[in-house]
This record gives sequence, C-alpha cells and structure tokens, in this order.
Amino acid sequence: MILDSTLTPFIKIQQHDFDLTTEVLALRQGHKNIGAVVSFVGTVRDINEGDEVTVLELEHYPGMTEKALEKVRLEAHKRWSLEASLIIHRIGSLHPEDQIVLVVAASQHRENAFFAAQFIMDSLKTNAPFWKKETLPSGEVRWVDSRISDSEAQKRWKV
Amino acid sequence: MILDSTLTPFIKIQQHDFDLTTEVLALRQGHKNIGAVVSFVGTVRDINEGDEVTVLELEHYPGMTEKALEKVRLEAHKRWSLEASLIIHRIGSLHPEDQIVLVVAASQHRENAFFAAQFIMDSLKTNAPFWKKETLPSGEVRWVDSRISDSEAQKRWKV
Amino acid sequence: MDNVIHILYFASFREQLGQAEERLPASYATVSELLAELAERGEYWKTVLLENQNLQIAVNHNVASRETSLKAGDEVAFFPPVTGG
Amino acid sequence: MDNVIHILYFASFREQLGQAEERLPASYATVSELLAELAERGEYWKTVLLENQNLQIAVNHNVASRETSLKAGDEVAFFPPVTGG
Repeated sequence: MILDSTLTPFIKIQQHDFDLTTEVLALRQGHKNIGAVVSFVGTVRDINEGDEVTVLELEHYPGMTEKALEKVRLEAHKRWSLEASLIIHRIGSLHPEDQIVLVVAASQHRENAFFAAQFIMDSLKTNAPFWKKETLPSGEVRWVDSRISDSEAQKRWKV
Repeated sequence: MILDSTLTPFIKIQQHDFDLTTEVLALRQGHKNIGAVVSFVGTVRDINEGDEVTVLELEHYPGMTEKALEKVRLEAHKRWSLEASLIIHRIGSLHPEDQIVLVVAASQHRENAFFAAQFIMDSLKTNAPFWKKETLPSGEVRWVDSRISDSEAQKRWKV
Repeated sequence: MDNVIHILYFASFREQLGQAEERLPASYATVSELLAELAERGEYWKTVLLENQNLQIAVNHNVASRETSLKAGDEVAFFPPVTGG
Repeated sequence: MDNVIHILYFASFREQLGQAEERLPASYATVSELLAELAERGEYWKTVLLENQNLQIAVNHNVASRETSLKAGDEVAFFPPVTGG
C-alpha cells in the first residue's frame, strides 16, 4: 500500500529551472537567526566519461523520490541544528551548463550548514531514485553509470 | 614598501549588496566542465551573544584584505581542482538579515567545491583583516569578539 | 484493495524489458518469489532482474530487498543503481 | 622613499588610542623596538599594544610578528583579532 508522499514545500521535483537568489531568499524568510547559508548547485557538464554530451535526460520515480528526499532532509535536520533546508531536482531534458539540482542548508553557524548540505547531496546521489540518460553528438544514447565514488562518499556519514 | 594588491575580479570588497544568481552565473561563464557549485552566504543574525543587534558595522584594512583573500583563494585552487572561485565581502553599515559575505567554489565534482568553500570561509574568518562592531537597541556599541571556534576550525586545514 | 500487486520498471530496466508497469496476482510471499516467477519469462528477464547483483528494489516507496514480504495492494519497483544529482 | 615608517591602527585599537595612523622616523630595527617606543607614551599604549597577548601585526600587508624587521618606507599595522565573515 502506497502512503502519500510527504507534502512539503522544501522538496521540489520540477521540469523548469530554478533561481538561486529567489529560492534562498524564500527559504530564509522568517528565520532571523540564520547566519550561514550553504547552497549546492549541480550543473550539466559538457563532457562525461571523455565524451561530449548534448542532451541529458532525467527520469525519476514519482512518489518515492519525494519520500526519499524528505527522509534525507529530516535526517540532516536531526544531525545538525538547521534552521531551514531545501532540495530542488529537475527532471526531463537538460543541456550542458543547465542547473540540475539545488540543495540549500541554513543554520546559525557555518559548520552545520556545510556538513548538512554535503550530507544531503551524498545521500541524494545514492538514495534518491533518479536516473540520467545522455545523448552524444553521434546520436548514441546511453544510461549514465552510477559512480563508485558516490557510494564511498555516502559511507562516511555512517547512515 | 607596499605592493599593489593583486588585481582580480574574484575578490570584491564592497559596500553594496550582491546577488547570488548573478555572481554564480558570471563565475560559471566559459567553464563548461563545471559540475558542482558550492556557495556560502554569511548573513547578519538578529541576536549575538544573547543580545539583540540593530546595526553591524564592518571595518577592514584596505589593501591587506584583498591580498589576504587572494592568497586564500589561490591556496584553495592549489589544494582542490577548482575551475573557478569568488569571494565578496561587504563593508560599512549592515542590518539583521543582510548578506555579509559570499564565497563560491566551482569544480568538476562536488567534493572539491565543498571542501574549498569551507576552507576559504575558515581561512577568511581567521586571516582576513575585517572587524565587526555591533549596536544594541540600548544604543550600546561594542566590538565583536573573535570566536575561539573559528581558530579551531582553521586548524584542521593544517595551513 | 484489488487482489494484485503493482510492478514498476525504471530507466534501463524499462527499456530492456520493454514495459514500464504491470499488475500480477498477489500470490508471492516475498520479492524473491516474484523475481523467480518473472525469470520464467526467459533468459532476458532472468539476466536483467533475478541474476543482477546491482538490482535495486523498492516496496511501497521504501528501499527493500529480495527478502521483503509482499501482500495485496503493494507497489514493487525494480531499477538499476540511481544516478541523480 | 621617505625615511619614515607608516603606522596604522584598526578597529578597537584605533578607538582606544584615538588615532588611525601616524608616521615615525624609520629608526626601529624590529616591530618589537617600535612597540617599546610606543609604550613609552603611557600606560594605555603599553596595555593596548606592548602587553597585549592578542596583538595582531602586519608589515606591508603581510602577517608579521614582533621579531619582523623594519626599514624605511614600511607600513606597519596593529589590530585586534579579526572578526569578519
């Protein structure tokens, strides 16, 4: 039986682009004790595995994605004293230099925000059901392989 | 004898505010192999040492500041494979929720950008000649004390 | 609640198996039993799912394993390692 | 190059000593000698600078110490621990 995915304005899966300033300002709203805001933006590189990439297609598992991301976000709040946090992940067709993902973590002091943002990204990379498919200039289409370094990165958090 | 401070568009000391989106876009310009952009924004908290703060005045040592920050930035590029980086620090009169400082580190993969941004912030906090003076609602004005945790944070980088 | 389980295939699995979803009778006690049944469809299903050491499994949006038990109404998803972010 | 050294005081030092900068003859071999001379001005100068264990020193925009040597044309700055960011 499927539970409703947690409804939260702090997890967004969307086709359209996001604006860093707008998202950070909205997240800070009403939190006057925030002193540190760490933002991570993942972007589409023009080269992957030595080959030029022209299109990057993002697929996800609706429902499970939101649930997995909200779990990661709440775990980050529990481990570090965050005032606020946000995860946006784009889906659909993207191109080199496009923004893919945004993670924002805000806290009173900078160390918590840095650790939390890094933890969320490492967890997202290994736990959130997204898949990338890339198109090369030749027209060849291939699924992106998961990186061993991503699961190694996740291990240091001892989840 | 005073050497000219290094002229670089990647260190800015300014009174006016900055826009996160604009700065990150400008920094990414022409670097198509960037896959990860970590931004840190430091903001004025409404409370410090248990007291409400109404104004935060930022003073600096012109010339030395730019030199110290450029040294930190280049050290970060040397330690991690950064594609680009930027430091903006505001001076003058600021108020709660204002942005104070921006550090952006961009690299191919996320780990380098995260470490570099954190290193730059820790180094800035202990090495860059800025001083904060805060005004309380009573009108009392006091210089902000340096935090022991900041020099502890800097030590882990073994500079 | 229908007396079925809902099965989803994602990414390369969806392409390789030529389908995104299907419904089967809720007659498998565990994910393992379901996988054994699907492998009966042929070598391809056996290779992509049953014998795939990197097979990822979710039951009702939660990470699951071959030992996870199944009941009527469950949603089971099979997919390769994730690559978002 | 004038035969002087340029001295700067920042933040609380500037306020406590009542001045932001001054020029003195370049007749001190080290920062230590300069500090000893400044301390002659009175108890306040002695406390704020010479006896201050947290005194920060820069010579020509580089972090320096009491042992750093001085020459004509140098810019010496005294300030408390930094608190930016």
